Amino acid sequence: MDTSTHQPVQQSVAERLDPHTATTPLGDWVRELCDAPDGGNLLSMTINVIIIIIAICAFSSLTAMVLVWMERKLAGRFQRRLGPTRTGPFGLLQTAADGLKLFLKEGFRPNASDPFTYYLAPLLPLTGAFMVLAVIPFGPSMWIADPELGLIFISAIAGLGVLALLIGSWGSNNKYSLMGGLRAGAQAISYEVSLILCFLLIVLASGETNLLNIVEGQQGNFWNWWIIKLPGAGFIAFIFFIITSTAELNRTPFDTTEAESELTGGFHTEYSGIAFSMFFLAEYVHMFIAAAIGATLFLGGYNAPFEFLPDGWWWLMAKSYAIIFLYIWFRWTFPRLRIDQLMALEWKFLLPLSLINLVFAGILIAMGWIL
Amino acid sequence: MEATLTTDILFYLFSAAILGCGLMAVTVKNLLHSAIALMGCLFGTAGLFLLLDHEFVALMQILVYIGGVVIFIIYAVLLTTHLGTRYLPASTLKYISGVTLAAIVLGLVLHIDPQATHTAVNPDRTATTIDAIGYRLLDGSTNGFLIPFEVISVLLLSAMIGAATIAKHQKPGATNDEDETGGSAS
Amino acid sequence: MNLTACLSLSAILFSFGIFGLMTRRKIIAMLLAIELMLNAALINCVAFAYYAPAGADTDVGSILPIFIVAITSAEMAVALAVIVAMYRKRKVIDIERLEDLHD
Amino acid sequence: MTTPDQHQDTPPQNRPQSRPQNMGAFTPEAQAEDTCTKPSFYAYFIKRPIVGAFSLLTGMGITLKTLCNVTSTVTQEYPENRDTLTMPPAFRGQVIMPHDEEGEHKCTACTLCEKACPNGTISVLPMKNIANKKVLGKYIYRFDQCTLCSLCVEACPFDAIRMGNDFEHATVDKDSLVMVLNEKEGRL
Repeated sequence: MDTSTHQPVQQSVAERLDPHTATTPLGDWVRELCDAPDGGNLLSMTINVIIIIIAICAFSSLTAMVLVWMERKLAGRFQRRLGPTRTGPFGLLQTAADGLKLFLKEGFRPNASDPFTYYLAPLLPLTGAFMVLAVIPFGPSMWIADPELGLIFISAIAGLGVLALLIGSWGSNNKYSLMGGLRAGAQAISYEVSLILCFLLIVLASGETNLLNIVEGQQGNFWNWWIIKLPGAGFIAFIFFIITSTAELNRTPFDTTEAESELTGGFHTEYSGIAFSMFFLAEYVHMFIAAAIGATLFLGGYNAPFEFLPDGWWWLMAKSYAIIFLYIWFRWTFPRLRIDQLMALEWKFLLPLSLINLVFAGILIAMGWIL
Repeated sequence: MEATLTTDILFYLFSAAILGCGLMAVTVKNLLHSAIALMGCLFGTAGLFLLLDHEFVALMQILVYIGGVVIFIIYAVLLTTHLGTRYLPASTLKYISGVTLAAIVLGLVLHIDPQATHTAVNPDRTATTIDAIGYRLLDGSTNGFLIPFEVISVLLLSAMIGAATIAKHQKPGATNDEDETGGSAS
Repeated sequence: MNLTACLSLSAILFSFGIFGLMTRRKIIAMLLAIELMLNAALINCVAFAYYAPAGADTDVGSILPIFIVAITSAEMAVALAVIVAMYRKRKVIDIERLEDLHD
Repeated sequence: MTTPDQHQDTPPQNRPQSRPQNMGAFTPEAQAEDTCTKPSFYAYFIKRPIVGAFSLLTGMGITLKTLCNVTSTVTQEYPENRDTLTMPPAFRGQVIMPHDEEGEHKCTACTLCEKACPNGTISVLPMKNIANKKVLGKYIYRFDQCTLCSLCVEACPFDAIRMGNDFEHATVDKDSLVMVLNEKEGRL
């Protein structure tokens, strides 16, 4: 295996956390560009931060564009349609056209709504998405921040996504919005429990909360991934992760929050123009993030499935997009759950089984019965 | 984290955020706005904890306080108020007593606080790792926290069950004696 | 940044909490004020752990907040459940109109 | 949702006997069974997930088959395939009156279609021919009022009119939608 690509991982956590010694290709280049005798000055740090911010913005908008196109195209194919074909080759520019339309639309606020909460809500989901994107290890030397408690950080930030829906739904002063917001709150709080239990299983198995170390612990062939390495428990946890993350993303079959047929769009009923496009963009960035976390925790992150293949960001992308395909597949196959069925699924089924699965995994690890 | 100019600036920024949001949280008329202000205050506190090298507490602050408690509060606000709900002003007497009590407590605490003599950071100190916290929590010896940990677990479970029981919606058909008396008293 | 600054910060926050608790009439707002006071206590815990002298047990600075947070969330869960149940029955969240609770 | 108590109040012999058997969870019996009897641990945690997962996988298999079967696409890219476009036989465009090679039609001006039309789209103006017999003079069809309900075609005893296939009716002139159907180029 090429050891040079894993050079930064050999460093201690303290060294990695130090922005002056963390080696990323771009960071090295910037440091060389404005060479400072003490190994890093304020200018190079500032440039680095600006580059990071631009990179995250560009990456998330590009991801959202690709995902929207992919969803529309796949939705068409699932329903014996063609999907977008007119705008650009294979309709690739459809999302750009839609985005342009949304940006040019009039921003309209209902008269009786509360301006502070109404305008605060669309800003929040993308903020959370950017914060989570910063800690995902994309490649052996491709990450922005690598906190020691990365997994706890992700679960903490992921829990904030629902705030935007609650605030925005209340601020719109619309009964459908409020209903959607209340549903979103109940759903997110409930399913977060199972989601964190899935994370806990990985922490239990790998003994790490640092995402990079979790990924490095799954090096080698594909049977070293936690989904297979923990016989049975890993696969069950992966299925639970997929279910709970679908619920956290408010996607069909758990889209009671939006529920076009009942709530006419739920929390974003009153939003239009650029505010709506913020929600829309964040929804798809969140989808990518959920898939990337699933790939990192269960499918070996950026590790290649076989030892002789080179590791790199392309594997994380491939795995993430496979999970995203699963989400899209779910959406266009399953009907929506009723809200009481949704709650019953979580509290009566997923939560007890997650706990049992956690105990089962603990027994497996204590006995050493892992591959 | 070493005390440098940067940390000083950050500390005062966070302090300003905490105090500003805290003041907003207790004075703003709109209940949801004060919940959002509380959220900002808790975020500032989390940042302060990061400055003070307590990453785990900072993340727990975000995870449990903001992600759990504040969302609960906002949920309760959504359930019990709506836009246009009347603001209930307190009487002047209450304002006076509130300000007086707050001033007395502040004066007392600020009188005691400067007597804390040890203000220098121990140069050998290391940040508490999550492993150390876990081992201490499950340590059964006199130095450990096993019994409080178990007690708090039971408390959380019972609180959860109790909350679910209290908030359980009474079916319209179901007759409950307490329901009847409670209804007549109001 | 030193210990006195941290303690003063938490003291001011605590007094804000007391002010809010006295002057608010909606129960949820009072809970919010209590939350502020607990937050001030948390700041104290962490600050004392950070500025502890050599040889002190600094892990407690991370463990005590765990208990505080757990107790707070338990309290909040029960209190908000009571509020919601009460609102459902009486359509009131004003503390001054609930003075007949002692009957 | 109905409460289980209501179902228990109803004696079983009062229920209609002709209910379809395979209504599943929608029958009151099934719902009462669903909510009243507590499912056993085996039924809830072992049997139901397996059966449920199997049915979900079946559904996903069907959609995946559709996804992979590229030829099953029913979308037609319209302006490109305009030359080869064939409408399905049941398509209802505007009402047309077929003429044979000599420009003759079967209409006898009986005005049954005019009476059948719910919103006065059709006006049949008869006239007398040389033998003093009533024949069709003008068959006026106001397409701008037509809902394409096809009642006139069903009312016609002579198969004189039918629904055509033409669907490109966009126009800027509303008057052009009032047509005289029995006109054929060069005749009348």
